[in-house]
Amino acid sequence: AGCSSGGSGTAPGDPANGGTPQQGGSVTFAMPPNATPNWIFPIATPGHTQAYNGTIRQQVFLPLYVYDGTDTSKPDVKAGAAELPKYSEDGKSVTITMKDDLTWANGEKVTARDVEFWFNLIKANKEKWATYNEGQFPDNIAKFTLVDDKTFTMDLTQAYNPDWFTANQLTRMSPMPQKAWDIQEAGGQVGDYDRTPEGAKKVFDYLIGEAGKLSEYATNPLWKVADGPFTIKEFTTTGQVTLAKNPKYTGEDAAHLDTVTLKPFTSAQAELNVLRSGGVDYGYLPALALSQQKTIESMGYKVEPWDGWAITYIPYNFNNPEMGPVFKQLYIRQAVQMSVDQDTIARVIWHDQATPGYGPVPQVPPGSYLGEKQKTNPYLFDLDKAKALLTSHGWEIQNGVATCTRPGGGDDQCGEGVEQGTQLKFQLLTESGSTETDNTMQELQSSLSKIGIALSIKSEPLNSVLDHSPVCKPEEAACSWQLSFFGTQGSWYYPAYPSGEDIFAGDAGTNLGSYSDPKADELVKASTSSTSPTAMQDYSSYLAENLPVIWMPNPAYQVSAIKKTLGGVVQDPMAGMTPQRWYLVK
Amino acid sequence: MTESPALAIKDLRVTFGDTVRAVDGVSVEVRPGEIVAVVGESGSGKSVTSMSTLGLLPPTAEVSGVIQVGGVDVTALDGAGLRAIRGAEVAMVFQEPMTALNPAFTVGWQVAEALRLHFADMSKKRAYERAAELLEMVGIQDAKRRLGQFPHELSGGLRQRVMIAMAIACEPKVLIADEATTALDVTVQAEILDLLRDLRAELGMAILVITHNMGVVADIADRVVVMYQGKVVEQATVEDLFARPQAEYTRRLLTSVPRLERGAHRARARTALREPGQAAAGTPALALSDLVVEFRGERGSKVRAVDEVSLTIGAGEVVGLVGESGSGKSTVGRTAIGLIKPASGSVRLLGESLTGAKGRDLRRLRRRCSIVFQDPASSLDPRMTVGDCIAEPLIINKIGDRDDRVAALLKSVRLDPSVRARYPHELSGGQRQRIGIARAIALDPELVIADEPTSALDVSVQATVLDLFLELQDRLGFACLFITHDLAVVGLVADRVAVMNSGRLVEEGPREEVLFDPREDYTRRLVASAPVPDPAAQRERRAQRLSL
Amino acid sequence: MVRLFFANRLAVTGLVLLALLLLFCFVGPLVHPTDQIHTQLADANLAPGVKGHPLGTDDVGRDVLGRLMVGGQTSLEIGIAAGLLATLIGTVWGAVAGYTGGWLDAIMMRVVDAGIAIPALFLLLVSATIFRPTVTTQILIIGCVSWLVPARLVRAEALSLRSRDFVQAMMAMGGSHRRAVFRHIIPNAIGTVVVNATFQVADAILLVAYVSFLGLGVAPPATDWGAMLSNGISYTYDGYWWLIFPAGIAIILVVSAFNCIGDGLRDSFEVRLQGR
Amino acid sequence: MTRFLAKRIGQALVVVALVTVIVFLLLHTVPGGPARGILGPQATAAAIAAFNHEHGFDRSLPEQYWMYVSGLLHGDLGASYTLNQSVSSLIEQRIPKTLVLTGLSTLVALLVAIPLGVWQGRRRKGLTDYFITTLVFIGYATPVFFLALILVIVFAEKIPILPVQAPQAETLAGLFADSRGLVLPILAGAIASVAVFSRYMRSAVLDNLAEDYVRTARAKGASERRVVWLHIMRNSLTPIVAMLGYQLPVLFSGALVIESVFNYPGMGLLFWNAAQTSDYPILLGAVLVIAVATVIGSLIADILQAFIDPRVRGAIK
Ligand SMILES: Nc1ncnc2c1ncn2[C@@H]1O[C@H](COP(=O)(O)OP(=O)(O)OP(=O)(O)O)[C@@H](O)[C@H]1O
Ligand SMILES: Nc1ncnc2c1ncn2[C@@H]1O[C@H](COP(=O)(O)OP(=O)(O)OP(=O)(O)O)[C@@H](O)[C@H]1O
Ligand SMILES: [Mg+2]
Ligand SMILES: [Mg+2]
Repeated sequence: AGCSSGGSGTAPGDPANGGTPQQGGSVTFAMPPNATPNWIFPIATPGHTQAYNGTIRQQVFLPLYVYDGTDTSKPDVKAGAAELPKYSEDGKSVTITMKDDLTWANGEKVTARDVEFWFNLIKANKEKWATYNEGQFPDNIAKFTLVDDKTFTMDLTQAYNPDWFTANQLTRMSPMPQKAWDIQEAGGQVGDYDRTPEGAKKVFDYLIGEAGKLSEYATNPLWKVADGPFTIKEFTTTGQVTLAKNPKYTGEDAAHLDTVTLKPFTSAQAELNVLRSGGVDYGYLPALALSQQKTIESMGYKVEPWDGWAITYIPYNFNNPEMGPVFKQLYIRQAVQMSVDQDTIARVIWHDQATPGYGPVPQVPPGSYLGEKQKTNPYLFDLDKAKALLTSHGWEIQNGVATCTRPGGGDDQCGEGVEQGTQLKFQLLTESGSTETDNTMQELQSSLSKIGIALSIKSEPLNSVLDHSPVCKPEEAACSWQLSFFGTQGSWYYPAYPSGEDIFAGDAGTNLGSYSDPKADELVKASTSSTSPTAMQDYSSYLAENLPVIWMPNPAYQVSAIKKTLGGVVQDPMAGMTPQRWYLVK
Repeated sequence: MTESPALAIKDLRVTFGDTVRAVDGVSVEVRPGEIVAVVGESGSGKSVTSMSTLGLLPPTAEVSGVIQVGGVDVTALDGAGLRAIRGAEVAMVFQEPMTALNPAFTVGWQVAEALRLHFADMSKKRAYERAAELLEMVGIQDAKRRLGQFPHELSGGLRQRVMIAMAIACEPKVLIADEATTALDVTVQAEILDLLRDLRAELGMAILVITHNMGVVADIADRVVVMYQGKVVEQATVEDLFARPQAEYTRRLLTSVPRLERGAHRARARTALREPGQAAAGTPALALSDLVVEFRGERGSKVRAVDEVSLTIGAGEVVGLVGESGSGKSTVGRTAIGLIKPASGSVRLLGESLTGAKGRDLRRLRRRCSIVFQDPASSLDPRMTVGDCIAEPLIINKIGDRDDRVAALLKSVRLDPSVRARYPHELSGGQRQRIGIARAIALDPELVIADEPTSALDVSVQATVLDLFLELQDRLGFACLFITHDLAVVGLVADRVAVMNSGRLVEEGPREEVLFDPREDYTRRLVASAPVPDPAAQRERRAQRLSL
Repeated sequence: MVRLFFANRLAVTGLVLLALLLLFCFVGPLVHPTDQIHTQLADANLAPGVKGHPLGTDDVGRDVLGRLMVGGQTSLEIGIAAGLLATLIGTVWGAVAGYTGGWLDAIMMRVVDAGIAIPALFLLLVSATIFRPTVTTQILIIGCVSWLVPARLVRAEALSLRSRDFVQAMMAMGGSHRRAVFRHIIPNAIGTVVVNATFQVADAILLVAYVSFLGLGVAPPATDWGAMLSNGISYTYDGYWWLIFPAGIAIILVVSAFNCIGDGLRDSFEVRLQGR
Repeated sequence: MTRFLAKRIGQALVVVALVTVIVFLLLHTVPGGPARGILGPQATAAAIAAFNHEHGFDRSLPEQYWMYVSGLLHGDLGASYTLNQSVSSLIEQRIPKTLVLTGLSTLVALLVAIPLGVWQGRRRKGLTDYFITTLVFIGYATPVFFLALILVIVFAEKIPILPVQAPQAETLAGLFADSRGLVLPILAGAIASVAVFSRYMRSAVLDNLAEDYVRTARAKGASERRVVWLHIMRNSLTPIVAMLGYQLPVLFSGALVIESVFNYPGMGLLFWNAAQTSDYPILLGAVLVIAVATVIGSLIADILQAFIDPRVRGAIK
């Protein structure tokens, strides 16, 4: 399996590359279908959070911190705008110093005031911010204080785990050129308007208005005030973006290449056709074209999987009036999990481009967050054992379907809330449009049928699946869904710190199946707020055993095909890119 | 007569499948400058013979024998050779003009095409000018406007003349005119015959005329060929034939010829019922008052086809409608039964107003009437067998016992019941026409609108059909609007006669009065133009008419 | 006409072909029983002949021959029923509109316009979220989105047919409009109708594939030829021809069978062209 | 004619209005609304509520429709939820591309199919007729995406004579400058249409061969060629014209596959992606465009039909 080598980067001068790095040159990068970039402003509003928006933006306007998923334990300082943060002992305040050498394109230094500008706009307009989560940033900042030109301090409302706070909150911050952008209307004067909430609203509205003019991204003078290694040279309405080396960049991470073109494709097939004709330098193979690896390689490409910092799973709807009580039985979930032949699915159906996942923390690259239990699959594929679990709890297989014959809460009974005669017939909503997913679901259906669980599958476009499997109360009509899969591209991509407060906490917004377990809640909380280094591992192990969802193999982010002449590429599992470090070799 | 024949057919045999021997050993010769008439029973193979001269028979036909045009054997020719002959050497006027014109092109275009096909260097403009001249030659007034019209906008007679114009366009050596004047009123017919004579005189054209009208034969033919059941039973000069018919069939034919003379009217058992005075007493079968019918012409202009026509047909009365070709007779007929909406005026059918009738009422009313269309080919659904076509009114009215009834109807129009399984395109023109008649009388209607019902029938069959018609009329007492060009037939069947000219009803009155004592000029001309089936007498009449 | 139809060698070939296909799909599984319920990942993508699979196995290890039979049942049922349904509705609708003319024609044709204007794709997507896919709902949905074309076609023919004398003649005999439409207009437009019907069946079978791709298809493990084909096509570069050709050929065979039958039908109506 | 046009334009407006109402209603029968699709699985309930409020989804249906229509009347098609552009500018960019692609492929299809159909009609029941029929059906039964793939493999990889992508230029001039790139997409689009058109043509030619006027034309000495290509052809175009009128809207949504395989973002793809991402303003805008195209197409078809068949002319005057 090529999955264990996630982020197999090659450092400059890597002898394995053969040849010497060059300055200059241009590279074409293929974006996946429907990834059309449409935003460069450092504050994204809803609908503008496509992955490539972030990638492009952080080349132009440096965020405070950037993580490189190959090491999720600390930020990649070189790529950000600030030095490492300093947390107070009690974990209730953080002090940050901006890098000394960075300047905006208009010659102004990048200062703490620029961060304050960003912060003020967010604070006054948090409802319009796509990544706003109630209780989190900026709600958890009690006070923002400028210490000096380059330094500021933030007081937090409670103690937080520093790793979590840096990775999941501070990464959202991004200095913005206050001296150029603090304007209330077109042609207006620059001022300190952001310091009053009304002023901040006006400034925000003006800037967002400008950000809505996609066709002007390459020409609007506002966006020329960049501090990153690249500037926007071309930004077409169909989504083709060309980044050009920023000659005024003053940091230590200057770009090697002259231009990088991010090219949109209408379909994976179209991309593959172009790739096969050598039309892109950095592209990808659709999973089903993996057998072409040899051909592609012979054409001067390296084929490398790009693992995702994600997990893939099928939530149980614990609030479903019919099957909820069944799902609540751990032994049932265990039986189901033991029927998922993850290894074979990953190998045969995903052609080795997926990694079996056993718990809530991404399995690769293996880091310090993986719990011991999750590392070693606690529920090995074993249909006999799975079936035995059912029969030993009072289920009898009638006409191929397990039927509860011994209701009750005892050890050998079906369990609390499961009525006599209940049949194990599950309905699964799944995402359409992918052969791999279709086949995975059929495999699941097939193996579940062998232990007496009848699974009926309905596939719908991704959006419908999401619409049809909301968080719900048992009495609501919308709660009729039982199982739901939306993970063809991975179900959940984590920030650098893979804590589960958004998906597995009892009150979490995206806890679709309303999983609720007091111990799990406690562990989730600890992972974000305690400073204990084992908090994540404990959480990981517990959920791997408690099965809030069906764990499924996690597909790679993509399988890349990279020209052999292109060096310096790091395939960041968090789907970020650092094109400033790419270079061509002779 | 030593000149080599322009057209020579020797021992022609044509069969369709194993059963139909359409032509059985026919030999005919036409010399340059000679006009030969072919007469004969309907279905005797006249049209098939003529079509075989140009190789136009459907592939189902098996042809043997020799056909020579100007000494060249046509049957041996390939496509290109045939094409060179078609139109230029031998031209043909087809029997049924309605379907013979391409519906998608203007008549001007179609005539011009005939010219340009053989005169490669003729300019388009010149071709259209010539086309207009040709249309005028065949007696079409307003030829320039007609050039721009489509076939469906023309009356039957106009279409037929367009066909003639097309045929003579290239001044062919041989002209075959298959029932070329059936849809023409007698005045126009006389003009056309004059035209043919001129063509013969000027160009030495050899002309083969196929017709049922013995008057026409007497008028124009030098020689006559009589066909019967696929064979030639007699050939003679026109004088000989009329004076001394040899074959049994010829004799029968000549005795059946209707003549336009006083007292020719068939006596009917219940004539008393229909004395003019009494007819008015009952509800009239058809009452048209101030009928106006307009068609849309070019650029929204309106053409009045029927102009304030008022006409009443009493119950059981037969009214003959005669008049110029294109004068609106067919339009009156169609309007009477509600197929065309009048622009103004009213139609009362069997005592009920047609103008207001809708849906079920209209259908009920229509079931008591029936219509025979002028063009039998287009009024039969090409995808239904003859049997089904005739059975259709029976089915509509849910009358059982159809098989027997269909057989009886076929027999009454002198058709073999075996034709019921054939499709309309497998019949001769006259046979198709008889299907139309059989269909119209299937329901014992109270009113029959008959638009040229016997134009394609040879006189012997025509006599049978007219007998049948009158017999039925006696028995059932239906009223009838009888549209025809054949004044002799009108004289035979009509109680009253109405005459139309350019959309107007110019004269109307009892038969004897209109036919033998006409008030109007037009009527007088009409009567004078009617050819009589006697060569000597006809020559005299012609001289008289020309001096008129 | 029936006689004519059977005298037509092409038509009989079509009928025989269709009968064979039906036999293959509905009786075949009795002769060649396979497990189409369970996946067999260990045996995925076996080449034909290996391990007793005459046509190999698909990407989750099911016997392709058996799958062809099962898939054919769905395809044939939906294709034929939906194709005929669409042809039926469309023909009658178009004939009535064209024959009647006037405001009724205007209204009926504007309904068709509106129907065509709403992309079928969109309707399918919406219905995907409303209905659970069964063979019956599929037939109805596909039938309901595809009758618009024949309606337009037949209407165009009817428009010129209605002015023909034989229709007029029948009207003059007091025949009902119904008779005019069904006995004269439609039989005389039969060429167009039949050609369209063959396309409708093909379309329906292909549409089912499309529909499965959208997620409206019959739920797995059921399948159909179109879905098999579109799935197999992803393996073009791998050379797994047995995932592409059997389904592809099967589709072409049904389409051709219908075409032959259609041509035969057409010929038996087109009595005038015999011998040509 | 003017009256006819006026009447038809009135009807067309009704159709367009009807279509927007239907689509509007259909969109609102989809439970949940677009918010989840737009904001993604990670969106919070509050964000969804805010989205729904901002775009009026918390209002009554008639109110929403009215908002949409009044926008329309001011020429405002709204702004895409996901593409950060106005719907009208998106449509403006995409329509020419799609028109070029579909227009040309229809043209090519017609140019091939009409002669083919006529030719087959004449040589009915010959070996070649059967052979071509089979080919045509294989062409038709092959899904477009497979066909496109084969074309790419053959003409861009095995015999690399044509580019694998359609022209990527944003302007029409740019598209035509790279006209070689248009070949494969047009071919892929044309093949299925060739099948359809040629079958109808063949059938109609058969119908007309049996008519009497054919005999007349032959009797005039017209060559077989002329009889077929002029006389019969004109009368056989009815179904093709009827198809064409309907083709216009279908082309818009039908070009989807070709657009996606040849990396040629046009209307089809715009619509398809919008349907997938629940981008309602684009959906509605695209449907509007398609509806307009439909009524125009159907109008043109009717006029064309009257042009080729004088017997129907009465119906449109
Ligand atoms: N559909 C039509 N559109 C335009 N003009 C028409 C139409 N039908 C008939 N006419 C015209 O109306 C006039 C009368 O036609 P009609 O068929 O009634 O003549 P008719 O008296 O029956 O002649 P014929 O004896 O030659 O059959 C003709 O000038 C004809 O050109
Ligand atoms: N295509 C055909 N298939 C079968 N039989 C045919 C076909 N065409 C003509 N016939 C038959 O051939 C015979 C001769 O037909 P033809 O048309 O020559 O008659 P005709 O002498 O012109 O009669 P009419 O005076 O009625 O026009 C008829 O019995 C007719 O039924
Ligand atoms: Mg004849
Ligand atoms: Mg007339």
